[in-house]
Amino acid sequence: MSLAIRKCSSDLLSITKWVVRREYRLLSTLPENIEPANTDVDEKAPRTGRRPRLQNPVLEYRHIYPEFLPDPNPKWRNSLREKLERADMLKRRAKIDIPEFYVGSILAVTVSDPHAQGKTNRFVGICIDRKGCGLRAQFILRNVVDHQGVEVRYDLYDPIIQSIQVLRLEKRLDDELFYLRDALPEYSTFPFDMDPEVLPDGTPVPINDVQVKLKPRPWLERWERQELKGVSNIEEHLKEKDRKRRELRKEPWEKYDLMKQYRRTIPIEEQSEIWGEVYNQLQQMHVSRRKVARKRVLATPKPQLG
Amino acid sequence: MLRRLLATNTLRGFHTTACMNEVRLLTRLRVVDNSEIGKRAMAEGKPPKVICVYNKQRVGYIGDRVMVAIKGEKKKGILVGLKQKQSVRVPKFDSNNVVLIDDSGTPLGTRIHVPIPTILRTILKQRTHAKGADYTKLLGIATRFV
Amino acid sequence: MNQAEVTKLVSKLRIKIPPKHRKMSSPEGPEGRMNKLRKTVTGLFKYERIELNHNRADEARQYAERLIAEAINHGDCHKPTMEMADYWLLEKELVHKLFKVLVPRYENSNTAYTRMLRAPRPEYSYNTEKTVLELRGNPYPPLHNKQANNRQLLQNILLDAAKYEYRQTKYAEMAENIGKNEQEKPSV
Amino acid sequence: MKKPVMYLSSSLFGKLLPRSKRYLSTKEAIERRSHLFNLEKKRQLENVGRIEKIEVNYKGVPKDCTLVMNRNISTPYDCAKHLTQWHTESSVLALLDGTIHWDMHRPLTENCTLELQNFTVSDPHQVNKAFWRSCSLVLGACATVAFKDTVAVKLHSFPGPDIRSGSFIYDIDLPSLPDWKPTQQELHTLSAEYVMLSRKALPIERLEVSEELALEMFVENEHKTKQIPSIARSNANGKVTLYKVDKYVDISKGPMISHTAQIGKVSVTSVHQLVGTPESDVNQLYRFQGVALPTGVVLNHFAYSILIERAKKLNPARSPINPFGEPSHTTHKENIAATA
Repeated sequence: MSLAIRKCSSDLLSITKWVVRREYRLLSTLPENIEPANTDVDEKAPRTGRRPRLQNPVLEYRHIYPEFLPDPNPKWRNSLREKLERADMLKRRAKIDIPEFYVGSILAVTVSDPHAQGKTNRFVGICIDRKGCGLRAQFILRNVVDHQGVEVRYDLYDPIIQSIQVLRLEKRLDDELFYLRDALPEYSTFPFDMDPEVLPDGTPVPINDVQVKLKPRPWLERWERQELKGVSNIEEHLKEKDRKRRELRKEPWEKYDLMKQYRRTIPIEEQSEIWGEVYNQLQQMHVSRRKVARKRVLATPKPQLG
Repeated sequence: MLRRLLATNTLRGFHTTACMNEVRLLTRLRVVDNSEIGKRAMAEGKPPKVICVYNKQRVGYIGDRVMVAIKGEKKKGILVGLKQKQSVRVPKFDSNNVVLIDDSGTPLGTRIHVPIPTILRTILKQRTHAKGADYTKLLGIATRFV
Repeated sequence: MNQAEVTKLVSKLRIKIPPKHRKMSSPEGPEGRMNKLRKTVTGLFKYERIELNHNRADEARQYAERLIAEAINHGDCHKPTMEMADYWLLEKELVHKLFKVLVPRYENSNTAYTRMLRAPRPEYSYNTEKTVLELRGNPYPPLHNKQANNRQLLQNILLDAAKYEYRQTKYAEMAENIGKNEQEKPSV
Repeated sequence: MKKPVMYLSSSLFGKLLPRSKRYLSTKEAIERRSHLFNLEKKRQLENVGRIEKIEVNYKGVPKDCTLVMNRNISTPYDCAKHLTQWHTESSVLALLDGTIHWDMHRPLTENCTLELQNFTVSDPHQVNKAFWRSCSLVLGACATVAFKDTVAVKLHSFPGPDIRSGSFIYDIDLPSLPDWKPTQQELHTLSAEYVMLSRKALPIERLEVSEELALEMFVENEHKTKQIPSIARSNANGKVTLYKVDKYVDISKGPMISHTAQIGKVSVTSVHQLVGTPESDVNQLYRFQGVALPTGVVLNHFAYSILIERAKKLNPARSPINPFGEPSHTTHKENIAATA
């Protein structure tokens, strides 16, 4: 019972915090330090002598909604199933707001939980991985609660999910943050009563270039071989043997393997077809959600006044 | 050099796959309640070892009863958090947590200082029978659920 | 089910892509494979038509197509593409050929950039399939015979004559049958 | 011009022939003919005298070029040798100045433009005719070699090529076999003989000789000796054109293909009897028939079997010994009945 009361009070607190909009950024750099979201695309546009082929702006949706793209493995391709799945995903998106988020963003997920006392369960954490495609898209949240690291995996289109809220929208330097498991706990500690930070409209998603410190070995994986950008002290923990092994295991030719890249991606032509199919509905949903959000921002101060 | 390395790898003298982190015989656990024996064992750096998992698979899953060897004694405990990969919406912990109980299901400590998964409520209720041990007492000493 | 990679955008190749790469047995492993393919791609860009074993040709073809597609998409001022061309083309004057000759050649094409044809297998040779791999629009005479429908070819003349004769016999038979029927009718 | 010929032939007569009875076995006759052919060819080459140069403008793949060749010595085949192996192997006929079809092994006489034609040129009419004609020629050679020494084989003639008839033919006189009907096995043997001949990739050589020498060469073959004067008369310069494959020499107007390996899939399909009119001096001839495709032509076995079935029927070409009677199937049957 005491637990329930505490929870209620924390909810109240969070509402007041929402109003006050305190900056709550322990680890990230300041939001002014905004970098262009997609340096790769941006830099090639102005400089080229030969004009690159006109790229469809719709294609930029691939960063926001990567799960709409099918698995590139031809073994599992099935155009009909993909189409049906996309329709189902849009239906689900019409029901609840699945916001734009990236690996490194901090989310709060509320699910209806038959085991919990209040029949709902809220978990806050940093998204350390996004995987899967279609209706099977998943993401993993990680947090440290009472000095105990906890990770929860959610299906993005799980009907049990009541709401997904982005508390802080940002990217990290790496595509997966599994190294947080071996990092010092403060790097993955986030308070449950954290208040959401609102980015002004039109700003690109900031990249948080914080570099975490790893705990001494043993580690869960051989992080030194993975060319991680978001880890600062990896060299401290290595022995000469590890460095040698790392040199031997390097695969510098891998980035030139054009077909490997090709087999992992969905080509432009297929993507434009897919995005053309879902673009209108996604756009409508986005616009209507924004309107509602603005109204709420205007409406929320009232209880405090009254 | 690289060739030699590859050769050793293909011989498969050792595992190269990631481990499953299962709780089975002789796994070290972390006691997360404030029972005297548990606290001392953890403080001395001698965490308890599993000597029996009470289920058919002999691999401990969440809510399973285990017997542990702790400070030269045999104690029973309940697994309240696992490192192993969990199904969707079930939390995965960074350590294998155990809460020590006696034969009747009463916890030895009075507080659990880490969060425990909500699914334990249902599991422990199912495992509790009128005549047998009452495991739900464990839920009473929990401080936080995730 | 894995998520598709979204950092890079590639244009669709106009050739059939096998679901998996070929390992192309090499003592140096994957690096050796890439070195082999680099040599082949360089040769293809240099000579524009080469004859080689089928497996290697098919594998190298995919890389050559991708390289040309990248060059067309990004142009010669895009640094990663330049690095890619630098890696794949062992002779550096071919990099200029790629951007100055091949890109204008294929910029507006709707078909694949390369063509692969089966070459005749030399008699009493090992059972290796030989293949001719060429860049489209090369200056050499065409390999495939476009005149298979030329009615003047000897085999076509022979077959046409046989067809004609067969028809004539059939017509004669039909005429005979009609005659017979007419003969029978009055008697009936 | 004539003298050395007379000298040569007379000297040869002394060595090779009993003058009174000019009986020769088939084998001896072939040897003698080829020997005479070679001697005459050598003589003609020596007669060329001072070597003069001509310019040949080559047109075609890989690129147009000018070749400087020897008058009356160099052949289009030599020109092809200057280009690539592919040219030497696949060229069937040479086209001079865009109009004249020239044998690959016939010496060039003056400045000209040269195009090499293979079986896949856009208008292969002349090439096909040359191919069909050469097939008949090789069929004659093949029939000569296939029989045992005890069987006398006297080649008669073959008509002009008619591809639409479905088979190439050679009319042959077998005096010692009055009533021969070949079994399937014998036809197979003939085909095998043909294939062996074509696999040797022998060049088909061409030579123009005087009427007298031609008569000397075909002295034991009364059919040919009878034909030679008229052939010589019909030619403008009074010469007879001879072709040689391996050791077998034959008369034909030409042109012929370059070498026998250009004959690909081939089968000798049937042998039919032709019966002459009472007035003609030959009672009966055998008409050997076959069908062939050029090298490199891929035809599936079903289509080829249709061609074979068709080639088995008697070719409707005019019979040389019964020119007014239609050598149709019905007469043929009657003939068989009459002989039986």
